[in-house]
Amino acid sequence: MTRPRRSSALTGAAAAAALLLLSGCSSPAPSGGSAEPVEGGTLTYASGDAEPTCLDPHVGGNYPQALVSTQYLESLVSLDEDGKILPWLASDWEQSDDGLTWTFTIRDGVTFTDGTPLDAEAVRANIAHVQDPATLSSTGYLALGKVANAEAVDARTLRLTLSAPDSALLESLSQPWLAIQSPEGIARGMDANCAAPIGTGPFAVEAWDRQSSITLVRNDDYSSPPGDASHEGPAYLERIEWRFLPDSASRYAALQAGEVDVIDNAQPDTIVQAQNADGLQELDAPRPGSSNRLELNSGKPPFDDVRVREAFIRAVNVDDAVQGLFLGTAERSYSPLSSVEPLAYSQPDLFEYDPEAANELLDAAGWTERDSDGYRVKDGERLTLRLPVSTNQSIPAEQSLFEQLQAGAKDAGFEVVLDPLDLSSWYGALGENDYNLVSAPYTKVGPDVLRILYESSGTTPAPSGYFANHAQVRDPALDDLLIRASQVSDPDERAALYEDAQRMVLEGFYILPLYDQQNTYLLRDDVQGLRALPTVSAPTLYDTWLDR
Amino acid sequence: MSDLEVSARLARSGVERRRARGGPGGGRAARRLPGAGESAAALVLLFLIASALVPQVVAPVDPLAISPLEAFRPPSAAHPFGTDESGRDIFSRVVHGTGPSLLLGIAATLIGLAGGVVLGTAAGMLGRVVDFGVNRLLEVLFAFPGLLLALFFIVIFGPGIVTATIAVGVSTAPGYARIIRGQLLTVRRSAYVEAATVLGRGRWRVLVRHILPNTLAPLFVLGTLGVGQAIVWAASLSYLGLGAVPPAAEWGAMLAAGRTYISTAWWLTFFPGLFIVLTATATTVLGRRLQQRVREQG
Amino acid sequence: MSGVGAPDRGSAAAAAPGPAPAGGRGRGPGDAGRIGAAARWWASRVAGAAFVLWAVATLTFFAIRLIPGDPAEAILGGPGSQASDEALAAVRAEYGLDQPIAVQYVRQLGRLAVGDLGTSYSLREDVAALLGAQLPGTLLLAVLALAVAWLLALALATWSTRGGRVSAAVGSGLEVIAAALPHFWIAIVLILVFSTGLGWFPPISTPGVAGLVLPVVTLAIPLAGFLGQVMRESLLDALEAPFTVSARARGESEAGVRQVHVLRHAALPAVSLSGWAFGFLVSGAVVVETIFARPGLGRTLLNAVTLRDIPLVLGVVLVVAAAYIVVTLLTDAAQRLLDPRTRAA
Amino acid sequence: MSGAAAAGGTEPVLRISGLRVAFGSGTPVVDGVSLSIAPGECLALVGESGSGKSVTARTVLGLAGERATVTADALELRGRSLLGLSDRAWRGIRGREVGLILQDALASLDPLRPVGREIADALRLHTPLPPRQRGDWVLDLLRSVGMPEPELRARQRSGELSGGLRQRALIASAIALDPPLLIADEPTTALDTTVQARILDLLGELRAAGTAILLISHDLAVVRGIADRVAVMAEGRIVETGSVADVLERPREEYTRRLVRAVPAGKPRGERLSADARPSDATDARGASGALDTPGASVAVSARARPAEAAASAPLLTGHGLTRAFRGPDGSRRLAVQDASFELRAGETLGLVGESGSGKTTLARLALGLLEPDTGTVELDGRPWSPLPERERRTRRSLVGAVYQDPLASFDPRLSVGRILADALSGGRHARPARVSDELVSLLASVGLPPSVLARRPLHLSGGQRQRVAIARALAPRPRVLICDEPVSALDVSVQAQVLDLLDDLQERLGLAYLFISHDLGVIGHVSDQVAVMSEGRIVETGPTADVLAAPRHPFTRALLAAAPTLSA
Repeated sequence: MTRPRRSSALTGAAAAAALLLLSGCSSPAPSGGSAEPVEGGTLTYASGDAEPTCLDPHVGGNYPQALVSTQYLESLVSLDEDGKILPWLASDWEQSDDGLTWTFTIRDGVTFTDGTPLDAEAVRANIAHVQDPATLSSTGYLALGKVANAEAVDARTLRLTLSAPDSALLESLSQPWLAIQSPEGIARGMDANCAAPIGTGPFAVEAWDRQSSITLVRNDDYSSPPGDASHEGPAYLERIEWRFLPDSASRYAALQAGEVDVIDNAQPDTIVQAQNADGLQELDAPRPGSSNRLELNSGKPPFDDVRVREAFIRAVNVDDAVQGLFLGTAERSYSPLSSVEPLAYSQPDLFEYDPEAANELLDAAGWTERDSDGYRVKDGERLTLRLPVSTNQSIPAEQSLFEQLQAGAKDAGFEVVLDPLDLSSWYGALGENDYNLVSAPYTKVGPDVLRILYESSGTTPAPSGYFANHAQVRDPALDDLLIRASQVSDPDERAALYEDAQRMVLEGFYILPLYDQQNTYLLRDDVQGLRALPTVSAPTLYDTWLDR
Repeated sequence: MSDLEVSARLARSGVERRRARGGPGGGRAARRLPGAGESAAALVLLFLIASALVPQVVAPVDPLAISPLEAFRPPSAAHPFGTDESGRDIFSRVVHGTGPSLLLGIAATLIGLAGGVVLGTAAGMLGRVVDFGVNRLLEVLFAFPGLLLALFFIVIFGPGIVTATIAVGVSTAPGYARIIRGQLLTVRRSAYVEAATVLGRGRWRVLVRHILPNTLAPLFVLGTLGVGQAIVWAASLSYLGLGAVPPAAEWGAMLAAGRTYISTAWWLTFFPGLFIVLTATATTVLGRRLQQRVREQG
Repeated sequence: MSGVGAPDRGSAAAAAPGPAPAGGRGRGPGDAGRIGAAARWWASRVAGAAFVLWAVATLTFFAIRLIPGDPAEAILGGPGSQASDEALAAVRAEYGLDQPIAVQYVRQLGRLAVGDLGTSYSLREDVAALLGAQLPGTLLLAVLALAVAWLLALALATWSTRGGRVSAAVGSGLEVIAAALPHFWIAIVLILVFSTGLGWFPPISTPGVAGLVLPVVTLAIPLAGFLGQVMRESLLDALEAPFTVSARARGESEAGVRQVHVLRHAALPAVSLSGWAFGFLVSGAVVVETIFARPGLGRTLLNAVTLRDIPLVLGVVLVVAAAYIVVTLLTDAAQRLLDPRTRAA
Repeated sequence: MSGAAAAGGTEPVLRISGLRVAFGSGTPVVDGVSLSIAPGECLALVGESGSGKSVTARTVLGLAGERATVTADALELRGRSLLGLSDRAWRGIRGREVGLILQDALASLDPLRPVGREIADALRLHTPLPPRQRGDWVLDLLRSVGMPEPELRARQRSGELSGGLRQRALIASAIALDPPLLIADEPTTALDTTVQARILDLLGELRAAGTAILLISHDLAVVRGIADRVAVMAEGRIVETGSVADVLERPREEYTRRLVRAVPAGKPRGERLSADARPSDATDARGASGALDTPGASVAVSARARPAEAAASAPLLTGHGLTRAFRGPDGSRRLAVQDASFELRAGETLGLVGESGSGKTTLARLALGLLEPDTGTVELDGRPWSPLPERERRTRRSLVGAVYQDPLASFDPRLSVGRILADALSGGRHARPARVSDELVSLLASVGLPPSVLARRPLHLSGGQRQRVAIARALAPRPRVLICDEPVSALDVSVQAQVLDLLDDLQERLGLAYLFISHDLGVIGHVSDQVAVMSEGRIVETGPTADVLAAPRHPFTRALLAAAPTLSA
């Protein structure tokens, strides 16, 4: 079964109906008489992602922050469904010929919800904030890696000077982790700004009841919707109750019971159930950036041997596992990039399940003996692979998938040690290079994510301590490809370079692609006009209204 | 007061009342636990013991054999308890999980008992100063009620099945200690210990012949009562993701893995939970009966 | 439990002489004497509670030093926090970790004394304020669950001691099973039946009354199992006690005997178990608040444990320990008030 | 008060004929009991435990229990049949027509309620009086039962009252509505002798006022002082009925005779109380002395030294100025024994008598070396015994044995009789079983027990058998002194008689010295050569038993003697 992999923006109720139908043939169409959006009401959103420790996505920079901050913060640019850059808080921009100077025109007449006007100086302050090590930014910091200087030329003009050309700059700037906040808000200090960042978005943070919910209220002066929004002026919804319900069963039950209107992180079994249930709709919006994949740590034995890497990949039957666990809600990936990335390159033949080939490869690599438990041994060392699993990040189905891979790998003679860890210990295990396999999806707009994930310098930690190249790929040829790709301005050349780079990653057996980063929303039938912003697929409730 | 002390107290009071009611018309067996309940408990325990010792006989299907395409099958003739998210047979997993789960409960209980014996005997034997100190320590430990001590322990030593077992054991130790201390003091002040002194028996001999046997003999019963609760607490920790982890066929881990699918596949959590409930109930009933037997015999 | 060194034990007919002087001569314990005794009791118990609180603070202070690695890093969330050197230095300065341990200890006690529980790294908030916000919810849950458990237990115990052997067997069987039920399992079954199935109650704890029903019942059922057994035993004891024979011989009806005499005795052990029940409920709250997504101390504790948020864990532990100590003290006081027999001991 | 006396005449208040009570399908506990009580009459129902007397009494209240099957030719209260009454009708009778006083007033009054409320309950249930008037009535009642400070007492709970006051409160609650019939079930059993006398006086006053009393008692001597008629009950039947004088002085039935004979009060030293044939005892005892006469036993096994001879010999166990204090729960010091001195000679019994809390048991424990005196010394056979390190005392422990009131508690619950005695015989070493076995059998024979009890646990023995085992254990190391702390208080009178006789035989045969402790002046008078009277920690009077009983010098002794019930009129 193939389904459209990409949710799109709504341009009206009819489009909404069409969109919502994308998710499955059984989803009912919204009732016919609901063409006119209704003003007002409170929408309850239940998030299964971890509760952010800071509502300012500059700090750290993870997906939970992106989800909620999309409601109150806006970026300089956005994307349309086809991946084309749309103006947002920046109305226009141009690039110098050498690609080292970018000049942005800042949208006029926009004010932050604290009354501060949006101008070039405010944007400059934001860039400075992200680049300040004290902010502990990770995602945003990496995305601005080539921005050497930012300067407010006048009230409406911002000039960025780059250290090297950056073909991904606009994609980077579209991300919520580089959203623009009121400089007055930032000046309050990290604690205050984390509690209630001030943006230009359609909603504003009213209260944050930790461990429970965030209350967002409508910004009645809102004036800056992106071009693909379906209306102008303030949002329809009066309020959003943004709850944190980490338990997926409770979350789905709450949706069923009508306690909440929208849930994210819907699990495969509930998606299937919702498809067959009355009154629920589905919005499937895979995240951009990397696919969900297992990274094979080539930086240490036994995966420093490409034959062992290939053997592992051949030994496990991912297709059946994905089919059984995801019940048709997820499709197998064979690419380093998410299927929503236009430049994603797939090579399925590299990942065919072939236990015999796996055994031969291992024999060839010298892992010829087996011990009493059936695991391969070389020089008295067991062929053991440690797989730290972040219980906060890996959904249960994924954890079960690892178990199934573990069972399959055992037949080939691999001992896979699953090590469920809390987030902190998981980071710790990565930091100590104490892993052979790891699943760490990375969300970023555009193929430039490949540079973050596979360039040699990605083995060095960012200020927050995070490093992204978990496969520990250190290949000068690949580095060269990725750097060139990030600097060329010709789209075709860029596409070709990224395809080469992806092929190198795949053929080097550095990763085992599994499926897209699952990102499915379930909503009640009376929720209309919900869409995922095409940047990082976070939901935007600006066009949303309640048909009740 | 701990769960244990409540259990122990319950098992005790019935016997004492029955014994006190020696007078005419005191319906002798009127309030014994009903025979049917005890027989059922015995049957359950037999089944559990068989499952723990020879799981492959009780449930021949390999509990770890995955079959991805047969995932989430509801209970049927082929899979009496259904299949889990990886297509494994849940009945088989539950049966094969009996051994580890009981072992976990027993290990935690033994740890608790060991701690209890050390603290309790120290308090009861080593004089007033030690007794005072141990009593204060117990009061402090009791201020970490229930799971709190276990959770605190896990924070310090990290989650996992070993720490969870030790944590449950540690958190039950104060309860055991207080019971043992009380028992020890009762025995030490008992008329038969005095009688042995009057017969000219030395301290050491009185300790070995009378005090220790009479103090420690009830521990077996106490342990039986405690195992059920230990299993429940350990499973709770596993359920919260702090104990045993999948894919181990341990009940708590199965519960933890199955909780995600509760709204669509209830059998993943229901059956392991049912076995925990059965185990805890059966050991409680059996423990009570044992305690009554012991006390009725004197 | 029992006092130390009873002199006349194992002796003849001499039972405990009782607090009052024998014979009609001596003046009974006057009101002044009683007030003095009560004051002494309170003084000693409050001092004891203060001691335990201090000891808990001390124990936790030294226990967290057992955590392997750098305590400053632990405070910031462990090795994964990737804390910067500046942050570590700030924490070291704040907690005085560069000072000798004795100084640190005294400073820690000083901070606790003024109610400063530090800052949660995972929530970036003052722990004391945070817990202050979470405590009422958990207390409400615990108090309601205790009340429901009491009612359930009393109903079951009364019913099962009224009729014949069948109801007795069913009653005691239900109690034993209820006491063995893990909270999470009850919650799951209740949600399956009453939310997913019948749709009567929300599966998550919404602010209204309806949202409280399932969490409260989940917490109450096992507790009712324990309390029911205890109540039933004391009910049976009381029903056979000579004073109920006296009461019947006075012409008291069976209902009257239960109402005037027996229930009081049955309630006593349930009161004395309330301290234990509080602990049981807090443990249960960890599970129940998680499953029903209810904000409260239990869920905070679990999150803090999972994230190894040491300041927050310490805060919850201290708050719960303090609450437990207070509840125990109040329970003992209530028992002392209700049962004059306990005043002698 | 109500006009109960108006019923008048000679019509019996209570008439029972052919009463049978059975529980479940078992044999009847009460089997054909007939009796009647006239107004102002006190009928004593006397029997040993299990004879069915309490069940009979409760049946009169309809409180025999749910599982009881009650049948009777007649069961009438003031001419009204009580058979087949509804629950409601019973409730009208209880408290108003019949009052009940139970043995243990502490447990018979709700420990959680003020006694005033308990007493007022009868008024609440049977009268329409408003609470305030009930309160006044309660105070009147309390005064009428001789309760001092009734206002204060009414507010106190039973646990705050002394035993005597508690019993008065219980009586007040039973007579609140002046019922024509009062059932008193062992009303004085747990009380000290002097208190018992006062309670009996109170019951006597009630009887004099016209209340019919059904008095249940195991104690013939108690009955003597108050009852008009006696019905002797055994195994569910009434064996003999008649006036007190007739039954106690001229018993017709063998059972009654044995019962009367078993009462120690007033019987001279050495007179046998039990009906056991002496010859068989003698054979047993011969076997026993054989066993105890094994070579190496240096203890003189002679005939009992008569008091005169004993006085001549050196004292075996002496206490000099013994004082011992305890710290109370409130931290205050209480002197349990104060400056007590005694002498015990071989073959002699020193009886120690006193009320509860007088320090008897503390003195016994001082004598046993289980407690060290604060001041004073104990000497055994002329050598220091206490204070002394236990280590030095241990070698001579075999000289002193102990017998307790509750023998069951004094046995390790895990051990069988055989192991208990083998352990005692072996002197703590593990002796060879075969040899021990012969000795065990003769040891058992010496206390009149068959070898079959060896395999059993004390829990499964009767009270008398247990005490015999306890005595056998005490004898095993061949002691010269036995310290007996209330050894017979928990036993029925006929069993008590057997145990006392056994002790007497053993003393005679083995020349033992006894320190015999009892609250019962009758027992002490019977067993002792010398008597010491204890009160509030002091020995207030001591001397040859006959002298002290005949001419008590100390007021407390006189009060004790006056209060002690006896069989003689």
